[in-house]
Amino acid sequence: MSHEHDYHPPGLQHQFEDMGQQQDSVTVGMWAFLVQEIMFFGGLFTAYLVFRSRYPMAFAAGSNHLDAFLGGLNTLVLIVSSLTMALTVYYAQKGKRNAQVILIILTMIFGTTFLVVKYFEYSDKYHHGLVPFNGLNQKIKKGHEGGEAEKSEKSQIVLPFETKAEASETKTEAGSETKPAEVHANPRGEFQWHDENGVKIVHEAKKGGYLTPYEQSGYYTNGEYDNDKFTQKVRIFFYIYFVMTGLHGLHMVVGLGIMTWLLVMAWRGTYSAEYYSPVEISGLYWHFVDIVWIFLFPLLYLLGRHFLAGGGH
Amino acid sequence: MQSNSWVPLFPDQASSFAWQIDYLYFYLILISIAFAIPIVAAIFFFAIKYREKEKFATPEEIHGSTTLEIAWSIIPFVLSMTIFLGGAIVYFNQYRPPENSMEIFVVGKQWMWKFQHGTGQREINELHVPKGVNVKLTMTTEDVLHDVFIPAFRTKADVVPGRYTTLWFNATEVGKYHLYCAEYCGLNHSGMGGWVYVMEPKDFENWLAGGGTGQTPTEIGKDLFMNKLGCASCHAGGQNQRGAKLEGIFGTEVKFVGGGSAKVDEEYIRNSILNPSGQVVEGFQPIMPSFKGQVTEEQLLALVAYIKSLTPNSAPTGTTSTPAPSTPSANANTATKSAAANSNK
Amino acid sequence: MTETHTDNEHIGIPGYLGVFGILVVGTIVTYLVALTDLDSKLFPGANTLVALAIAFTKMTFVVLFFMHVRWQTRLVWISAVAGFFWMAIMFAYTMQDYLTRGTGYFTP
Amino acid sequence: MQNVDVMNISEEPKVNYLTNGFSLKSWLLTKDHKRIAIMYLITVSAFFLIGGLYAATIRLELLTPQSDLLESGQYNRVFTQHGIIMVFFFLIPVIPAILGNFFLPLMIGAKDLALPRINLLSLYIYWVGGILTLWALMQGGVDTGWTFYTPYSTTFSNTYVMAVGLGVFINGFSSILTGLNFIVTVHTMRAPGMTWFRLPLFVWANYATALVMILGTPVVAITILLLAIERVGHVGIFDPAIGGDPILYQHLFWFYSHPAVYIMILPAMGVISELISNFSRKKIFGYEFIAFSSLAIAVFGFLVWGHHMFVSGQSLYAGLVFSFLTMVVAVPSAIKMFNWTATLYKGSVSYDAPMLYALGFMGLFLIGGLTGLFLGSMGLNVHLTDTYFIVAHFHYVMVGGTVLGYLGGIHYWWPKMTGRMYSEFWAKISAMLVFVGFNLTFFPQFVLGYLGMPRRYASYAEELQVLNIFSSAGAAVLGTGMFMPVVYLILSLVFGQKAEANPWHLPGLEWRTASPPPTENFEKMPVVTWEAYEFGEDNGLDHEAVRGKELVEA
Ligand code: HEA
Ligand code: HEA
Ligand code: HEC
Ligand code: CUA
Ligand SMILES: [Cu+2]
Repeated sequence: MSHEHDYHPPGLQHQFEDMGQQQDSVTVGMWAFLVQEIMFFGGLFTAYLVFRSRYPMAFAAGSNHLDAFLGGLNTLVLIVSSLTMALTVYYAQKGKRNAQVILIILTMIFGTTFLVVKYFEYSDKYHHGLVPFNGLNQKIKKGHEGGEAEKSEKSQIVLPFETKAEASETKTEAGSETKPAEVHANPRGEFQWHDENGVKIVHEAKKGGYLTPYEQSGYYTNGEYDNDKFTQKVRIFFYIYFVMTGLHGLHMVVGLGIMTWLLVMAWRGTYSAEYYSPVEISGLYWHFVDIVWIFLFPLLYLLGRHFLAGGGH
Repeated sequence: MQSNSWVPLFPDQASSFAWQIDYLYFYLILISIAFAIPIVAAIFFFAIKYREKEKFATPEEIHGSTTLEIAWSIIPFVLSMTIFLGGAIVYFNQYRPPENSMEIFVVGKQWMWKFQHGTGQREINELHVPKGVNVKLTMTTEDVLHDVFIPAFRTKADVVPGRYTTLWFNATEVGKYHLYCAEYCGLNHSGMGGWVYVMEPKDFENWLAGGGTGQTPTEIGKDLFMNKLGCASCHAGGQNQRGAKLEGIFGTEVKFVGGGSAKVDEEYIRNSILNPSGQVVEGFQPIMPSFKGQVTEEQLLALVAYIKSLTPNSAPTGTTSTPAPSTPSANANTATKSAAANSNK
Repeated sequence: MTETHTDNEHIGIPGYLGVFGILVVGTIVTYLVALTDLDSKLFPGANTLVALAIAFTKMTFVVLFFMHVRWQTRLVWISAVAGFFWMAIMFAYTMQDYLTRGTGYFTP
Repeated sequence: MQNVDVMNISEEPKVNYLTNGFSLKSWLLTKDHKRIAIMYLITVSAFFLIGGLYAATIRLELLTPQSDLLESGQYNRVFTQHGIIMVFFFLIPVIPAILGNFFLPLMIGAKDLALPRINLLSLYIYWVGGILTLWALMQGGVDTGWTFYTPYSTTFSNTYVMAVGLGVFINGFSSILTGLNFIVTVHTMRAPGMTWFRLPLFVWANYATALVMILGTPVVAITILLLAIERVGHVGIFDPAIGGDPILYQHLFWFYSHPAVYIMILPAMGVISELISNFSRKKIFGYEFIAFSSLAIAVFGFLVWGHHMFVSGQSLYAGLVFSFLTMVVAVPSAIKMFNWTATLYKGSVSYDAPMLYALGFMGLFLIGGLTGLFLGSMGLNVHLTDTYFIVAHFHYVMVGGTVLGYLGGIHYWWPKMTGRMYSEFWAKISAMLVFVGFNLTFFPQFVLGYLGMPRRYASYAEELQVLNIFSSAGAAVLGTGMFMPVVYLILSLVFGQKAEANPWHLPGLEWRTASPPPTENFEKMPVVTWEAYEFGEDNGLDHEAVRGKELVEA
C-alpha cells in the first residue's frame, strides 16, 4: 500500500484512498438509507391514504381526539432541534468543540422533550381507552375508584388549544349529555369510543352531502349513527396513528442514541474542518425524522379540525 | 367427461368462451415457438460453428448495432401489445355477465362450497347447471379468501369476505367437470371442491323437480317480505305506502337525499336492508329500521331474489319456474359509482 | 464530488435562523388554516391540500438548507427526489385500483 | 494469441485473504468482503439444502393423488416453508451476497466495499433472521403460503406466522444493507479509469438490483409489520369483517414481491452477461443496451405488481394498466436475450462448465419468460392463475434462470475464490443432469396447469398422476444434479489442482490479482485503460501487466 507510511488522517478507513472519497461514500450511503426510510414510511402512508379516502369522517373524528396543541408543540420542538442540529454541523465544520457540545446537548434536550410530550399523549390515549389494541387500555371496573380516576382524568383533558372558546362550548354540551353514571367500565382494556363529536361530524357531513352512500353505510344503522361501526373505523385511524407515531418515536430514540455517541466524540474533540462527516450524516438522519413529523402532524392531528371549531356547515 | 384410463394433455372444453382462451393460448404458444426456435437454433448454430478452435483465441471485436437493437425492441413490443389486447378482450368477455343470466348464489367457507339455485335447491360441493344457459354465480365467503375454479369452463374468480364477486359461464357440453378452490385457504384447501354437472335443460328441470324440496328463494323471500319481517307494512304499495316503491326497481338508478345516486343491484338492495339510512332515497324519511342481525345471509339472498322478481305493475306475486328476472343485472364489481372519491376532510 | 465541502459556510447563522423562522411560521399557518373551513369555502379537500402544500414547502427548506442538498452533487438530488417519486408510484398505482373499484362492498 | 505463460503469477503472495488469520474471531469480526462472502456462501447453501429437502418432500407426496405421505396440514407447511426459505433465504441473497459481495469490489478495482462494517452487519442480520425462521420451523412452522395472504394469515392460521414473519422482516434489512453498500461502492469506489461504461455488466446488474432492494424491501418490511400487529391486536385493517381490506395487503405485498423477482433474476443476468462474453472471448454485443435494460427492468418492475391480482377483485381498469405494463417490462428482458445470442456470433465459444450453465440459462429463462407473457395476458391469466402453470413459470425463471446463473457463476469464479480448480468432468455431468432433470420436472407442470391442477394441493385428481410421476422423477434427477456440485466443489478444496491467477485468460480486473486474492485485493491501485470484455493487446492482457504487481500506479 502506497500511503501506509504517509500521513494518515484520523478517521480514514482502510478501504478508502482519501477523506474526500470517504466523505462521499458516507453521504451517498446515508442518502440511500434515507430513500429506504421513505419507502418504509411510504407503506404506512399508503395504508393511511387508502383508509382515509374511504372513511374520511371517522378519520376526522379520530383526529379530533388527538391533542393538536401538543402535536403542534412537538412540531415546533422538532423544528428547534433541527435548527440546533444544523448549527452543530456548522460548528463541527469550523471545529469549534464547545459550541458543538452545547448544541448537541440542546438537540438532545429537545428530542427528549418531544418524547416526553409523546409519552403524555400516549398515556392520555391509554386512559381514554383509545389504544386500538385490546388489553392495552386502562382497565376500569364499574363503580370502582378506577372509574373515579378516569373521570377526574377526563375532566382534565386538555382541549384543543385553538378552540378554547368553542371547545368549552362543546364540552359543556357534551358534559350535559354525559350522565354522571356513565363511567365506562373497561375490564378487559378494550378500545373505547364515546365521542359525541363523531356523531356531530358525521351528521354535519351528511347534511352537507359529503358522505358517499358507501361511506355512510360504513357508519349508520337505523338512521342513527351506529357507534359500533363508527368505532371500527376510528379504531383503524388510531391503529395507523399508533403505528406511524410509534415508528417515528422509535426513530427518535435511535436518533438520541446517535446523538449520545456524537456527544462523546465531540467532547473528545474529534471533529474538525477535515473530518466532520459523522456529524453531518447524523444530522441528515435527524432532519429526516423531523420531516416525517412535518407530514405526520397535519395528516394525523389536523383532520376536520374546523368541525370542532364550529366553522362547519 | 374425464376418465382416468388415459393421460389427458388438454382439458375439456365445455363453455361458450373456452375456445377464446384456448385460441389465445395457441396464439401465445405460436409466438413462443416463433421466438424460441430461432433463438435456440441460433445459439446452437453459433455455439457449434464458432466453437473454440484455438485455446484463448481473440476473435475480432463486434461492438453492436443500433439498428438491430431497435428492431429487436420494437418487434417484441408490438407483438406483446397484440398479446395484451387479445388478453384484454377475452377478459372483458369473461368479466361482464350477460343480462338475463340464471343466477346461482355461492357461499364459500372453509372448506366447502354452498350453492343455492334460484328455485331454492341447495347443494354442497356439487353444482348442477343446464346446458346452453347463461349462468351467473354471485359469490361471497364466510371466512377467508377462496376461489371458484372450473377448468373445463376456463374461468375462475376469487371470493372475498365482505363483498360479492361474480363469475359467469355458458356450458356447452353435457358432462361432469372438476370444481376446485384455487385460492389457498388453509388445512383442507385441496379437498375444497367437487363437481359441476352440466345437464340437458330437460334433465336439469327434472333434477330440480326431483330434488327440489323447499320453496324457491323468491317464495321464501315473499314469505319473509309479507309476513315474517313485515316489510310489506311499509312497502306494500297502495296509498299508505311509506317506504319506497320496490316494483321494478332492480336495475334502475335511484337518487339519494343530499345528492348522489346508485344503480340498484344485489349489493345495493342488500345494503338497503342492512343499512337503510346509509342511502336514503329521495322523497323519503330515514324511517326504515335496519335488519342487520335479524336476517341471515340466506334470507338476504331470498329477499334480494324476491325484490328482483317484482316487476312494475305486477302485484307482488312471486314464483316463476325459471328464476331469471329479465331486468338488467349490474355487476357488483363494476358499478360505476366510486366508493372512495369525494370526501370532506 | 470532493469540492462539495470546500464551502463550509453554506448559508451561515443568519441563513439558518431564517430557515428556522420560515419553518415556525409554516407550522403556525398550518395550524391556523386547519381551523378555517376551506372545504366548504373553496372545494372539498382544500384544507388537506393547503396543509400538504405547506408541509411540502417546509420539507423543501429543510432538505435544501438544513440537509445541504442545495450544495450537493446531482446524485444526492436524485436520491432525494427518487424516494418521493417511488412513494408516489406506490400511491398512484394502489389508488388507481381503489378509485375505480365501484361499490361492490357490504359491511356485514 | 498465445499468452499462456506470461499470465501466470510466478510466486504466490504469501498471505491471501483466506490465510490472513485462522481464528474464529478473525472470521466473525472480519471486515473483508471476501470472507463475508464465504460465510454467506456457507449459510445460503445450507438454506438451499433445507429448501431442497422440502422440495423433495413435495415431489414425493405428489407421486400419488391422495395425500398419503403427508397429511394436508403437513403438506401445507412443507410447501410454505419451501417457498419462504427458497425465496427469502436462498434466492434473494444468493448472487448479490455471495458473488456480488466477493467480486463487485474486485471488478471495479476497490479494496473493499465502501461500508465494510455494514456489510458484516448485514450478514449478522441475515443470520438472526434465518435462525429465528429455522426455530419457528422447528416449533411447528407456518402454513400460509409464502405470500401470507390475509385474512387467513392474520385470523385463521394458528401456526407460527409471527415468528416467521419476524424472521422475514429482519432478513429484509440484510438485503437493504447489501443493496445500500453496492450503490455506494459503485458510486465512489471505482478505480481510476473505471468509468461507468467500462463497468462489467455484472456490476451494472448488481447496481440495478441494489436499487430495487432499497426501494422495494422496506415496503415488505412494513407490510409484514402491519400483518404482525394485525395478528396480535386484531384491529382490522386487513379484515373485512371490521372495515378493513384484504386486497390492500396484496397490493403492499406485491409492491415488493414483484420487484423482488427482479432482485432474483437481475444478478443472474449479470452473471450470464459475464459468462457469455468471456467464454466466447468476445466483447459483449450491445453493451449499453444490456446495461440500460437492467435499469429499465429495475424501474418498470415497480409498475406491474397488479398482475398477481387479476382475479382477486381488483378493478378492471387497474387490471388493464397492470397487464399493459407487464408487457412493457418484458421487452428489456427480450433485448438481453437477443444481445447474448448475438455475442456468440463469430466468437470463440468454449464449452467449459460455466458456459454450459449459461447456455442452459438462456434456454430455460427463455421458456420461463415467455410463459410469463401467458400469465400477463389477462384472459389467459384467469384460467392459469393459481395452477401449476404458475408453479412451472416461476421455477423456470427462478431455478432455470437464477439458480443456473448462480451455478454458472460459482463455477466460473471458484478458482478465484478458493485458488483451486474443480473437476471439469463432474461439473459437465452435473450441468447436464440439472438441465435434463429440470425440464423433466417442470415441463409437465405447464401441461398440468393448463389441465387445471391448482397449486398448493396435497391431493389431486387421479387422471393427473402420470404427469406428476414424470415431474417427481425429474426432481430426483434434478436433485442429484444440484447436489453433485456440493460434493465435488468441496472435494476440490483438497484435491483440486492449484488455480492460476487467470485460469480463463480474461481481461476483467478480478483476474488481475492472485487467486485467492490478498486481503486488500490488489497490491497496487489498478488503473483501467480498457473497455469491459476487451480481449486483445490494448488492455495489456498479453503483457506482464496482467499480474497485479505490474498494474500502473495511480
Ligand atoms: C426470477 C423470478 C421471476 C421472473 C424473472 C419473472 C418474470 C416474469 N413474470 Fe413471473 N413470477 C414469479 C417469478 C418471476 N417472474 C413468481 C415467483 C411468481 C409467482 C408468485 C406466487 O404467486 O407465488 C410469478 C408470477 C407471475 C405472474 C402472476 C401469475 C398469477 O399469479 O396469476 C405473472 C403475470 O403476469 C408473471 C409474469 C411475468 C413476466 C411477464 C415476466 C417477464 O419479466 C419475463 C420477461 C422475459 C421474456 C419475455 C423472455 C425473453 C424474451 C424474448 C425471447 C423475446 C420475445 C418477447 C416478447 C414477444 C415480448 N409472473
Ligand atoms: C428459489 C426458489 C425455488 C427453488 C430453487 C425451488 C426448487 C424446487 N421446487 Fe419450488 N417453489 C418455490 C421456489 C423454489 N423452488 C416457491 C416460491 C414456491 C411456492 C410456494 C407457495 O406456494 O407458497 C414453490 C413451490 C413448489 C411446488 C408447488 C407446491 C404446491 O403448490 O403445492 C413444487 C412442486 O413440485 C416445487 C418443486 C420444486 C422442486 C422439485 C425444486 C428443485 O429445483 C429443487 C432441487 C434441489 C434439491 C432437491 C436440493 C439438492 C440436494 C438434495 C435434496 C440432497 C438432499 C440432501 C441430503 C439427503 C443429505 N416447488
Ligand atoms: C318502517 C317502515 C319500513 C319497513 C318495515 C321496511 N322498509 Fe324498506 N324502506 C322504507 C323507507 C321509508 C324507505 C326509503 C328510504 C330509504 O332508502 O331508507 C325504504 C327503502 C327500502 C329499499 C330501497 C328502495 C330504493 O328505492 O332504493 C329497499 C330495497 C327496502 N326498503 C327493502 C325493505 C325490506 C326487504 C324490508 C323488510 C325486511 C323493508 N324494506 C322494511 C321503510 C320501511
Ligand atoms: Cu377454499 Cu382454497
Ligand atoms: Cu410479478
